[in-house]
Amino acid sequence: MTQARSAKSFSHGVHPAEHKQASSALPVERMPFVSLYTLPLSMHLGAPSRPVVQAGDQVRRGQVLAEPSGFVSTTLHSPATGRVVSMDLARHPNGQYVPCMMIEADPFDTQQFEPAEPIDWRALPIDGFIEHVQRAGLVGMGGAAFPTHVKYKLPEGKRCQRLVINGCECEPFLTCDHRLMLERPAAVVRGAEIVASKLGADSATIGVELNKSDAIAAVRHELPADGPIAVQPLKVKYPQGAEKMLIKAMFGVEVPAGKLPLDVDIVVNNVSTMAAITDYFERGQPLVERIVTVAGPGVDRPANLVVPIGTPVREVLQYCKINHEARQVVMGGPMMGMPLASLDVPVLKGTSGLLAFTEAALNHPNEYACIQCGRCLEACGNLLNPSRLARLARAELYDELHQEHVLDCMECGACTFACPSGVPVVHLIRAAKATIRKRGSKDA
Amino acid sequence: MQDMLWIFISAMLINNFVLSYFLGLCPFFGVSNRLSTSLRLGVAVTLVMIVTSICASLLNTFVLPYAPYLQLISFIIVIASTVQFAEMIIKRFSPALFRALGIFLPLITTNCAILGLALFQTNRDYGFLQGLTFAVGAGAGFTLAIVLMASLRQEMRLSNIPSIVQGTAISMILAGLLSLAFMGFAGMFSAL
Amino acid sequence: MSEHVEVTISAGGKREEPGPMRLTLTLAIAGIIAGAALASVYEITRPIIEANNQRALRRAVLTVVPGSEKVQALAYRDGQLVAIERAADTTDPVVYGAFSDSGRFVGYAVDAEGPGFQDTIHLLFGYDPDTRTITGMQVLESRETPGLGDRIYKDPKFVAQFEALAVKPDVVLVKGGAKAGNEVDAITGATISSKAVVNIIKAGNAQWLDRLDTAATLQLLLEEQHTDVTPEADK
Amino acid sequence: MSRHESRLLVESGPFLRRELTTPGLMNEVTLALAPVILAAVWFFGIGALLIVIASVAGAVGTEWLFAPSRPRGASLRDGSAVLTGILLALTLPPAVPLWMAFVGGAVGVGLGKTVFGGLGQNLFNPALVGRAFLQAAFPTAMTTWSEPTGAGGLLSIRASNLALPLMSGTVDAVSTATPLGAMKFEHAETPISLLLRGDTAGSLGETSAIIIIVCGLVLALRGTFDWRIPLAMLLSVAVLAAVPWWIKPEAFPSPWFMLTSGGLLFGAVYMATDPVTSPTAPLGAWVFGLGIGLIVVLIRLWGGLAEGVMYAILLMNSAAPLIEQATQPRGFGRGRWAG
Amino acid sequence: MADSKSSQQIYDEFVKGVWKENPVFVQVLGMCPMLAVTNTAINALAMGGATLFVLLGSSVLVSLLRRFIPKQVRISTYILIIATFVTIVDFSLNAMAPVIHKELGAFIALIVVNCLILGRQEAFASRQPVHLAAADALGMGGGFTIALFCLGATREVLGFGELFGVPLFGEHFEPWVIMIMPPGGFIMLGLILLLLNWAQQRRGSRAATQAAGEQVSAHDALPIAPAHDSGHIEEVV
Repeated sequence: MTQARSAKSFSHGVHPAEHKQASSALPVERMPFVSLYTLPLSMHLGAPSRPVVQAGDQVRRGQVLAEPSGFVSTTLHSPATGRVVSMDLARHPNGQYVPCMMIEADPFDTQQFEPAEPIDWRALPIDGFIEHVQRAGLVGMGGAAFPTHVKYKLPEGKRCQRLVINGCECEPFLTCDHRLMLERPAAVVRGAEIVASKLGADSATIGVELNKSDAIAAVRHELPADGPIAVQPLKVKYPQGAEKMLIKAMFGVEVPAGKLPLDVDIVVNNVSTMAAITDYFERGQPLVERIVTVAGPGVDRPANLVVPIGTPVREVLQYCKINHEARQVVMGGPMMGMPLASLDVPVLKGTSGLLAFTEAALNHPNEYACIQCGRCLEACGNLLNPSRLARLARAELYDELHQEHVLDCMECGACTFACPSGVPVVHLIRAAKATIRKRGSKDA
Repeated sequence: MQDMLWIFISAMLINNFVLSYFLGLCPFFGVSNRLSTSLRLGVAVTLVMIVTSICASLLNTFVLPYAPYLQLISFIIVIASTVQFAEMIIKRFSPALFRALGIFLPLITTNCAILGLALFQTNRDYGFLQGLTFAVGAGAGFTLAIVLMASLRQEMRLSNIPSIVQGTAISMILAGLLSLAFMGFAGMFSAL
Repeated sequence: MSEHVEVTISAGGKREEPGPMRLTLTLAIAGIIAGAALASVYEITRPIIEANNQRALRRAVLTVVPGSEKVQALAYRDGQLVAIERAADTTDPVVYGAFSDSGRFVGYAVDAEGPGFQDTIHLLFGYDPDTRTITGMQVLESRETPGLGDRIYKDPKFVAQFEALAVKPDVVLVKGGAKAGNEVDAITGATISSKAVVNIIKAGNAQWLDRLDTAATLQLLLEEQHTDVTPEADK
Repeated sequence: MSRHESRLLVESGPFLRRELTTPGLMNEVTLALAPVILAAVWFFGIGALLIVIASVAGAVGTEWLFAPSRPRGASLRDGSAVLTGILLALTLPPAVPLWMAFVGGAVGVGLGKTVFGGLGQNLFNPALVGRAFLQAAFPTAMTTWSEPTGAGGLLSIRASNLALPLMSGTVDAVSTATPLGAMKFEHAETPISLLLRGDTAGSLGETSAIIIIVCGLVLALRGTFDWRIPLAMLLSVAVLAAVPWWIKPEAFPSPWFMLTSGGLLFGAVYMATDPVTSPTAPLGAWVFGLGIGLIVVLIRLWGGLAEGVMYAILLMNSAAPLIEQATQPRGFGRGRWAG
Repeated sequence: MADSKSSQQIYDEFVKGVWKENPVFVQVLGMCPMLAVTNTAINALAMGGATLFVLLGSSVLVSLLRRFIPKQVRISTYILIIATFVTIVDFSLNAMAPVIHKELGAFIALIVVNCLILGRQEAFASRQPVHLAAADALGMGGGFTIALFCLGATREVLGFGELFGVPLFGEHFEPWVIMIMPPGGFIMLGLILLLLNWAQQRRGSRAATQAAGEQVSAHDALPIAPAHDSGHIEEVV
């Protein structure tokens, strides 16, 4: 009760049904290794990685397969011990065919990871630390998959005052971060300690929504006494997991439009990323696997699975017993996730969930005319007027869309969720943004 | 005073020049595509109306009693030169305003609201102050109507107007609805 | 200026660039011709228009002052009513005197206007200083709502109320049936228009009654002076 | 497994939607009108129901004939035409000829909505467009009010209701003053208790203040409409009416009377809250409601009409795009006001 | 030959104004008088006639004087000419038909600023010989009058239940008062324009289907045609 009162939040937003109870109580289990892994060279934002092995090479689990091809790029490691079968175009979850590396797992290998000596991160200079993070192949694991080390490169004159650890997991259905905080709270806290200390942050705050009170308790238990790390309970609201909303919720500070959290001296990381940092610096384990929540009415056995990166979605779903009612598979959360056109696509570093929906659960609303009821306005955390933007988008008035800050939209989908008329608001906005960007680049 | 208040309210709302007297329809339909330009036009029309009203008062007192047949011609000449003069003055003292108003000023010459103002003022035997009040009210009413119209039309770009209604037809109907709404002002301050 | 014109012409040697002199001349000629045309049309039409106006006025006065046959415009000047030929000729307030065929004074007709429901209502009402009553009312100009407000002149029952309406105490508008001699019953659904008519008459009374009552002593003088303005054609 | 593939549905997210739908909202309002219709029948007899039916028929028929939706009549599913018809009927006097109610419904939907492209595209409240059209077209019929018949006359139908199409109603309709008319022209203030109960002459829907208040509260609590608009409207009327009343109580009606008489409550709850024709942003809703209240007070106290709610709402409808533009949300990270 | 050609030209100019380029329905000019004085058919006709007279008079005069009016002052001269004719109409109407003159009020004087009239001088009369200018003025003025009459008659029939003051529907008809009031003017003109749009689109789509249909039938007829032709040739031979 007291927690609820002290809990903070941002303004506007929506409250979708949580649907988390199906998997939130299920301990994380390890998915068995499969025979073939597909690893796109670009599963992060930025330049694709450059391969350093060739078809036919034997690789070990955790071995570097591809090096970063620039600063905004990262390393790719083999998720399993085996052989590089080929390098070819294969289907990415976004529907495009992209260069991928196929790894055939060695069926006779134990696939055990040999822990290495811990790295003395305290002795590292900041540049060395950043290089290590890049070598670990870390990306933001909340979904956007932005290379983590880039966030740590503070521009001249900037400093990171506060480190924010994002444990909101505001998307319905997803429970991977919840389970992680519950089962490995120490790893999260130690990761936060490492990053906060290397960035010279005054404080590190872990923001967790109140629907995960057990996780809050578990993490609190691990906090070192009078350290700079704290846990901040937050009200349950979508899209609180969005960086800027989280900062607003926790500190009441608005990151100026078009700017980054760093402009208000804040760095935001996901809890999973923190655990991965710990794994790397303490055991030498790069990012080769992650926890994925498999849920939805289309699977009979929901689970929180540790899945090697590159595992085909089909294998994961089969493991969780996808049923015949399933009509739609979404990678990520139900609000911002990506619908899959094929199951022959791999789990990526940013894949937090695989959700299978049945016909019955799919809420296909009839589309009616927008009646400008303003419900999307009250949903929009970015304080835009989505109904107006959508209507402007339909009328193809791009200059005005630009003036009304359509590019500020983070496409969280709260507007579409809230719309009683079933208008695909965020879809229209997304298309308009793409057109404006295209026109902008043409002009330039 | 009561009289003045009614003249003002009547010219602006009850008998709005555009919505009730059908004066100044050309700019009302022609220049109400954008909000900013319509506001500027409204201000320009109001200014010209004020000057015209003053000139008409002077003409009515000193010239027309002797040559009533020159009424129309003298009003037209006054309006044309007022517009020309206003153009020169604005250009001289506020180039920014001139750039903003520039293209609209010549248009005002053929705006029947201005000539209508002078004629009505004459027909009703308004004195100098009454005429001035009338002009300010009429100008404010014109501005109000054209600004509302522009904002409504701007909003209409977001609607799927059926093709057979598009163009002048929908503008007419819109003006009709606006005129209907303005009927609510009838009798305001008239029978206190 | 004229030198400049010559230079232009000799230099160019062509008709295409007329100088300001020619422009002014053209406009001046056009203006003179237009003025002349207008003046002559005005002179031709003026008597007819004036006759029309007089006839309309006379008709209205005769309606609001029963029993009258002739009309005389009177200007109020220095506390006296002075006979004038046309109302437009003076800046003094004007009232109309109505006389019987034999030249006997019958009453006054007062021109008054004021705000109505929609626009200005312009009306004429008759006043008999002897009985101190209003003898009739006619709306000359109004834009009242058809079907409702226009009943101030279309509803004979309403108009009839002004045929013998006491002015002391002041005229009042009532609803649900007039009882006293100074009461006017409002038209159902057109209360504002009815009220406007009463207000206009009250304002006219306030402006004229005292003047007319004191000027009534001049009646004899008037009768002598009085000239009939009825156009010949109408007799 | 391949069975999944062939049937995989790829559509744009989000994949969760709120339960609320637009027809649901329309139906909620329609349902909330049922008590008002019942009250109208109670006070004015079964003729009231006929008026509602005629008006709905006009509205629905026009929507079916002229709405640009394909297939024909598809737009009827959103429930807005029925709502428009009912709303219009409830603003009509009890003695109005049925054919006029039909014409009003048709004009409201035709000129008020379909010419602009149908639901969501209109700029003026369709029901009020129909009402204002009737008021301007048939001023006499629209200002002929009759006393409530009470429970005894439940089966009564007024003769003028049954006038032949395009013909005027019989003259037997005895007109009586509405509370606002009595206030304006005779300065007689109807007791509040009567206004609350609804035993007064007036439009079908504007009789019982209590019923409308209760229905409005239910709708507001359910979040069916933006509660700010009616609240702002009522607040501004109360405050603006209180000032002259406080200064000169013998010349001006009390704020209580202003709030409970005429169509103010009905307009505040059912008309001004039409989302299409009101601003979307919360600040805009406040401005919109305050503006309506201001015009209502102006017209009622100093205008030529006894009641001004309809015109006030229509006028603010016309100003809604301006308000909307001025009260756009500021944008996250864009300072106090939109930059 | 030349004569018939020029009479054809005159006819074309006339028809153009009356129908094809009707100043009101097609060009949307002269809205102010169009709406202000069309509450009855007779007012509409009077206004149309007055406008027609002014247009005809100024067009003929401008066309006659077109060689003598310098370009720089032509607009002022036109306005002067128009204003003169308008004043003449104003006075004459006042003398001859005071009732109608009172109904039309200031709108007679406002013919001066009817953009239709100045527009015709600038666009046509100042460049064409007198007979064409006159035909154009008659056409445009006629078209304007017709449009005014349509609107005026519709509004009078609906708003009063009368046409030219003659009751049409018996005494129990309930007039639609709105039609003779300002909102009715706007709405009625809007509806007429809507109807014209509809008719035009209708015709357009019918023409399109017809064209398509003709193509199809031409295709169908193709195999038959040669046989037919050959038979014909034989006969000739």
